[in-house]
Amino acid sequence: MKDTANHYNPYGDDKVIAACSIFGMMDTSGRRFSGVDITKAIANMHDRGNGLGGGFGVYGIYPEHADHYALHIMYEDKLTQRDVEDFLRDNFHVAFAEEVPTRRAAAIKSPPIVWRYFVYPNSRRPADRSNDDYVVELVMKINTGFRDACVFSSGRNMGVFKGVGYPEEISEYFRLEEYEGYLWTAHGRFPTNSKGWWGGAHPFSILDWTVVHNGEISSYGINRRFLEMFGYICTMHTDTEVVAYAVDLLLRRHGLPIEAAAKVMAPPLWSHIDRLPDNEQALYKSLRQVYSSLLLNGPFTIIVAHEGEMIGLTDRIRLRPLTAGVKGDVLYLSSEESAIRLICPDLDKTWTPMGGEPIIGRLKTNKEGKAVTIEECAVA
Amino acid sequence: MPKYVIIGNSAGGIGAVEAIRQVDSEGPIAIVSDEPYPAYSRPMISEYLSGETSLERMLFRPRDFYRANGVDTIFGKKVSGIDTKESLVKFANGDTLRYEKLLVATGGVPFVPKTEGGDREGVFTFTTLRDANLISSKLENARSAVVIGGGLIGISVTQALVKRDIDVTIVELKDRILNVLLDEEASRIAGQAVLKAGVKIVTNSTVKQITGQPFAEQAVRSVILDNGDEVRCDLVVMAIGVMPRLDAVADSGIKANRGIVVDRYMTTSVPNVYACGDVAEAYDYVLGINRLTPIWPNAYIGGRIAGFNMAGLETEYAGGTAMNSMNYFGLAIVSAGLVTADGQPDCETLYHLNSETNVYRKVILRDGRIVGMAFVNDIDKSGIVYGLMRDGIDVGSFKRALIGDDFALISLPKDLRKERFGISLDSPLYGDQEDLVEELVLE
Amino acid sequence: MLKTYLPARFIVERNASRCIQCQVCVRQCGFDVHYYDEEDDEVRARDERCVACHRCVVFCPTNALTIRKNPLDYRENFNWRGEAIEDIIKQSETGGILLTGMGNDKSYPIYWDKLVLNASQVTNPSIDPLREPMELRTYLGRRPDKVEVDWETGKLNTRLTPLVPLEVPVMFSAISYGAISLNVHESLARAASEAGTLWNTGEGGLHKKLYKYGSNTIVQVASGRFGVHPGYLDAARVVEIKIGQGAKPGIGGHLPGEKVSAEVAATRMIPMGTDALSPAPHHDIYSIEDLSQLIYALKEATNYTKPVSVKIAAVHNAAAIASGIVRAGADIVAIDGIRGATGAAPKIIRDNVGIPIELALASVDQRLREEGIRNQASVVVAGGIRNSADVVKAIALGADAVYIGTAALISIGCHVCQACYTGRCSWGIATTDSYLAKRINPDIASHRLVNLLRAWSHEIKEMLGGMGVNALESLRGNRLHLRGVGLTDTELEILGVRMAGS
Amino acid sequence: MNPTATSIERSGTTVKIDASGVYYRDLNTVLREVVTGDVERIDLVNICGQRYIGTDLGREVEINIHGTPGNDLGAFMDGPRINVYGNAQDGCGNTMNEGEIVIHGHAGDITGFSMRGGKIFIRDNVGYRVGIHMKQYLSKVPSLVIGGTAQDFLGEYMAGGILVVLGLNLRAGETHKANFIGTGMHAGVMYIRGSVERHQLGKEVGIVELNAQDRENLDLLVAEFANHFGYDAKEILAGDFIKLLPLSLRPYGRLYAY
Amino acid sequence: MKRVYPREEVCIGCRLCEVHCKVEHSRSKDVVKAFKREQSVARVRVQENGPLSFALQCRHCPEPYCVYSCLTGAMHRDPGSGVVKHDPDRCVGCWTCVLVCPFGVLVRDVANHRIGPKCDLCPDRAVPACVANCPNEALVYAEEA
Repeated sequence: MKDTANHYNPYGDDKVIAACSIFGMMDTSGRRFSGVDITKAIANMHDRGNGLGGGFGVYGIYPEHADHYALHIMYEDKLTQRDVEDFLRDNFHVAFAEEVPTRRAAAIKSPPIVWRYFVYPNSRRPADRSNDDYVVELVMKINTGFRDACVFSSGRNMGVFKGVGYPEEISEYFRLEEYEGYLWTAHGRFPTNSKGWWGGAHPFSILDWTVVHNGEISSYGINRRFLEMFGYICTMHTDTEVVAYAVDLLLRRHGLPIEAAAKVMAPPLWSHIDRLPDNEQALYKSLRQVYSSLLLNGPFTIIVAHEGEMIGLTDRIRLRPLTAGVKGDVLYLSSEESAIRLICPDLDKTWTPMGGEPIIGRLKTNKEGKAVTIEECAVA
Repeated sequence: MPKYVIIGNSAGGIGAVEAIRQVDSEGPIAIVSDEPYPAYSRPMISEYLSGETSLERMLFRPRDFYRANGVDTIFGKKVSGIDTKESLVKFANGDTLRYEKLLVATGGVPFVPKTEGGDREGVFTFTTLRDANLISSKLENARSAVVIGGGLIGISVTQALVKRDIDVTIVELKDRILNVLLDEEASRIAGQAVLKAGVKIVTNSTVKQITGQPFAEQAVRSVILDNGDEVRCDLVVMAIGVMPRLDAVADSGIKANRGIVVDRYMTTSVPNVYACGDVAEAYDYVLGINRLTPIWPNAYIGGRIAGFNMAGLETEYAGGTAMNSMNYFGLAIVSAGLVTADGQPDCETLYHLNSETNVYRKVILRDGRIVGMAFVNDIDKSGIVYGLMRDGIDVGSFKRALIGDDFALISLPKDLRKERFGISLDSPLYGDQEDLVEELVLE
Repeated sequence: MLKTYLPARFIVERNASRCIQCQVCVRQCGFDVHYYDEEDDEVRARDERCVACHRCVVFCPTNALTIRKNPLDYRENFNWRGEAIEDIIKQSETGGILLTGMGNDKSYPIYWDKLVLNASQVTNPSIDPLREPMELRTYLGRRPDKVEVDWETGKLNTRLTPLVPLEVPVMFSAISYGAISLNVHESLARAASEAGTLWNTGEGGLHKKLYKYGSNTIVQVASGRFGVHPGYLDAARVVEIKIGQGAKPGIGGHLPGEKVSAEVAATRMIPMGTDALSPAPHHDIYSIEDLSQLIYALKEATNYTKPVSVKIAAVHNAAAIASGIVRAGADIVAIDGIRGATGAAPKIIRDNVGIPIELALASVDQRLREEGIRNQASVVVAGGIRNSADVVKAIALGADAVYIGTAALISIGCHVCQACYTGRCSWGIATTDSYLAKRINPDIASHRLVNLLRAWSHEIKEMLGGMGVNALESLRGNRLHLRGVGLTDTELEILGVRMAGS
Repeated sequence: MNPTATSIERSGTTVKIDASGVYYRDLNTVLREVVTGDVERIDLVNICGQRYIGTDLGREVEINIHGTPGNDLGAFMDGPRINVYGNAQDGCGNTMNEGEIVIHGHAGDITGFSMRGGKIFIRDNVGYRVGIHMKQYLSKVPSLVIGGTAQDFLGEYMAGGILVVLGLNLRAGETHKANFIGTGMHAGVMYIRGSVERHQLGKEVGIVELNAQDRENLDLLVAEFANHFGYDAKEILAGDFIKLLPLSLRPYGRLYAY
Repeated sequence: MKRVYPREEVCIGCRLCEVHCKVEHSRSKDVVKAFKREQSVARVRVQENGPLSFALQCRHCPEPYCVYSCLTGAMHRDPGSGVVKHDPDRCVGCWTCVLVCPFGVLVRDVANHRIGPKCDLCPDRAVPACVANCPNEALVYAEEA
């Protein structure tokens, strides 16, 4: 099924165009909660999708395997599964493996076989390669080397669940009410062709980075060619994929803070930069000049998440909607406010960010042990 | 016995004949006139006198008109009275003629004031072909003439005389010529044209006496004005005006003031007796009263209305008003209705004067309706204005256009234009476009 | 600037022995080419203003006029040809975007001319349409996948969404009042009513007096939302969301203020004299789910009584976009190809953006079929349809119906001089100037349009008869009745037709 | 969802509808049904995301919405008066023809897009492109009053109507944040209370002093605004207003070569 | 009787009606000769006011005041056809008809002291030349409107 020419993008379109509803919620205190609320919320935006894609990203769900990379892999057939599992055993230490539990759901048609593997790089990892780089490389290998397999989740203590159907149907199928995480993202999709492929649903993910996206990135062609210089192989023929890789490149590999990465993807207009004080001007100019090919042009709203952090960002002229809400420690991001209100009627605060201004939620005690409030993060 | 008897063989009589024949193709008609000729155009006696037209061309209708319309002509016979009880027309020679329906269209007679020497040879009036012939015969040996009266008759005879190389002096009682027909401005322009033709005009004067030749007392030598001035002349034309010719109806019981009173159906106070033309006091739609309007078109139209009613087709006379067209001394002047707004309440006067070209246009409005008009020189579109006046159209919304250089039918508002074309609102020809011109104004 | 460097494009030739100085040409020219010199009692021409619309030629009572292309040749240069040179001169003299009117006039291949139709010989009979039944009726709209009937009672359980019948599968393209005169709108409306087809208001609203033709009217909802209000939507038979136009994909429109007359203003419901600016996008549609939102807003506003059409320009991803449009709830997808016309478009856009309609149609129809959703919407194509053969070929490629714009305008007088954007159309078509607009008499123009459709109907029937089918639906999407000549394998593959002879 | 399952309570001329879990299409069908007859007021409770409320009702009726209505609230609306006790989402008043929308909270992007009649009052902030392409024709002059502040492209392409931004939630010395205010504006008028920098304005608009007519416009609209949300109109009107007007009715008249 | 009615909504002001009227009333009936040799006169005239225009000729009024007012009988109505005709030989140019023509269509021929040629509804044709040759059907020959 990875033969994209025949499966996911059978018509050889430049990119598959899709639009959607997106939702994210995060308890910055780290408290974990089930997928019930987010399922209700995303389902409230049913009409933004067309039943050809739904998915969720959850953080903090595998505390018992927190040190292992949790690979979620979908297979078209058992034969492929055996080949891929051989490949996994060759390159990783596989701590635990099981089929991802599902329940029969009427709306879900011909689902693939979905397994999860908790793995750690074995001795085959070259010394000059970090664990993360090694995982990325092998994920790319599986995704390009095995016709009917797809790794769609590869981070630690997190997981992506997605498929063809409305998001509430996917949630029901994957029994998401049984998982608990401190950060959930969700997506309802409206692709313009019917060859719904489970791998084509959102979130798109590499390592623990997940991206859900609403909009169409008109600059996709150049974004993709730029990322290909850095070894990312765009197999999905979708503009969302480049966002995931761009985030991985900028944040993980180039070490930019999220605020700076946001200014790469949604840079201020030159007329705005020209008015900035000199030092800021130099910074913004450099970012825009160096990463001009990562300007995500065209309408988009994305929710990017990784361990301990959730970022909402719209394009620089806010062509797609994003509403934020806060209740206590919980940050909500949504295409529509009503979806938030459905699960939290008495928000402390709701607002819509300016275009290109990220809204960031971080665990109050993050990896560096620094306490951060949502309020501070929200004002970029 | 004729069913219809018409006394008078001019515009009114002919109008009546033509109307009767539209309704009744058979009822016998007799037309009576003391003149011996078929109907001719009286206003054209000026052209006749000047030699510009012939008797043949003056005929108002083709020679076979009477035969073709089945009209019995009793010409050259003077009517002496009417017996309305017996429905008889009485002739001077004692003959009588019974009628069922009678039209009195006897016209007018010239008004000749009593003047010392007024009975001399060479003193003429100017209303009939006979007058023109008499004057014409005098002109062989004449060099100069005095015309008493600067009205329409005076000017028309003056033009004929000028064309016959006669030096003319006009003596006018008032301060300007054509004062009954024209306002001061138009009158001034007309006066200039008359003077330019070599005519002398003496205003504010009357003729006190007409003197005779020293050795031929009966022949005119000069006139003495009321200020004592003497004007030499070989002939005098009395052109002061006409009065209704009422002799036929005297003692008939037919009610008359200055003229015979008729209602809107041209009926007199006596049943089956109608009157029209210069002899009748008919309805004037401008003034809203009955009065004398002794002009040719009104006579014809009045006769026509009378004819319809005589033949049994009840038809109301819309009324007429004073109206004149002049083409003398190279000047075109038309006027109708009120001459000035002086003394008229609630009137508004709009005018345009080009002092270089002497183009002059004037309209007088009351309540948005036209009650008077005068156009000098550029008269081509005056008929539209006259039509609006006759039909009592409210012109308030476009009144300024009436006197504009570009005035034409196109200047009227769309609805009115269409109405005048006879295109009804529900006709497919009406069109449902917005008024193009109004749109332009908005822009 | 003192002097333009542009030579006249056309030369006006006047045969002096025929010219009677009647000045009909002077009055008929919308561009003030002809003028009368009173002193010399002679009519002359300012050649440099001539756009070769031929109004004067046609109206000259003595046939004294001819318009010729200026034979002046630039130095031969395949790259720097006259047009390229003159465009640069114009822009250097004004600093502005070059405007043009009508459709793309460049030499892109016209695939209609490389497709040939089939006819029956021996193995099956052709049909004589003059005496035997021949059905052209077409229904536009969304159809369910299957018919459900309660066979016990015979009751039809399938509730069809509103479908709109066409007696001839040719509709009149969207041309807004403002770009063209009200008389042209009226002519199109009347002709559509008489011929049993639909006309399209374009994005400039519907004049009050044309509401009576509502049942044959497609009303457009475009980015400018001009004249869009509940009454307008209620008046229509079909509501069309205009996303794009073949002549200017991705471009908005500016109806200049001077064309916004009192009547145009009333119809668009904007003040007189202000520019009517149609933004490039609908500002409530930045994504496919927004389109869906607007489609359903319009369905809600009309209580689901009318099909909603979505019109797009044929662009690279037309197939995917069309698929999305159908999924977004549209009942009709209208696609306008690169040869689609316009009243005014930047020349550079018109001549360079978009793809030919034949290719777009073939791929859209194919995509919708592959996805099993072809029945969910009708496909209408536009952009340079010139004759009934183009119509038949479009239908064989998969269209339900076509739109004609330029052909309709030619029928009522247009000579395709491409000067629509000036608003000075001598034929009174592409103008709101009252003086010029009167030149279209709706009585005459609607009659000519009906004649055109009648003639095409006859021809379509002849072609169908030749193919041995007596209902248009048997041709629809039936690409076996098409063969290609002079096409590459790729072109044949995209068109989904076989090479002639195979 | 079956519309008959919707809970509908009638009392006199008021109808109360509990919309929890009701799909928008069913809700709007119910609204079309109940709006007939002598119903003057409809209270909608537990609204959460239902779209197109107020569309195709075509008459004056009061609709009170408790909750968060969905996108395109009052799209193509022609008559109703809507009060929202909560926030509104995107597209509120889209191409609205007549009627009134009062939002006791904030509203999203393109509020009042292409509206050609009626009034919208918003207590708090609004999103991007608010008042975009508002129009007017003769007596149909739409008004849009925003109590808080707005985001970018406020009044873009504005082709008519009156847009008022009161900035009531700005702190002393704080300027409005929106950029590209009135870009492409070619008719209508905008009044802004509080300050904006020149670079925040589109190049098609100019700042002018308010005249008596402007004051009259403001007095009326601010009075209505204050009345809806319990403010003191005088206090609001005492603030400094600027007026934005298009520099040309033909902003792109010189863009083309011929 | 049939009259010519203008449709100003679609009159385009081309004046081809005038051209064809001249030709119809020329000796040669040849358009070039009619103009170049004969100086024939058009009896229909197009009026223009901004964008508005229409062709106007004698209306042959049901109540022809020109006939009623004519001092000489030159202006007369043909009893059979109802056409209002003008006999130039009998006309003396008093202009009374000008004053009473509610359409202002009568044209003075000052030099010849008479009214110029007027519309005769083209007695030799079934449809008057102006109507037959109007390119936009802006003239209609009809019984009543």
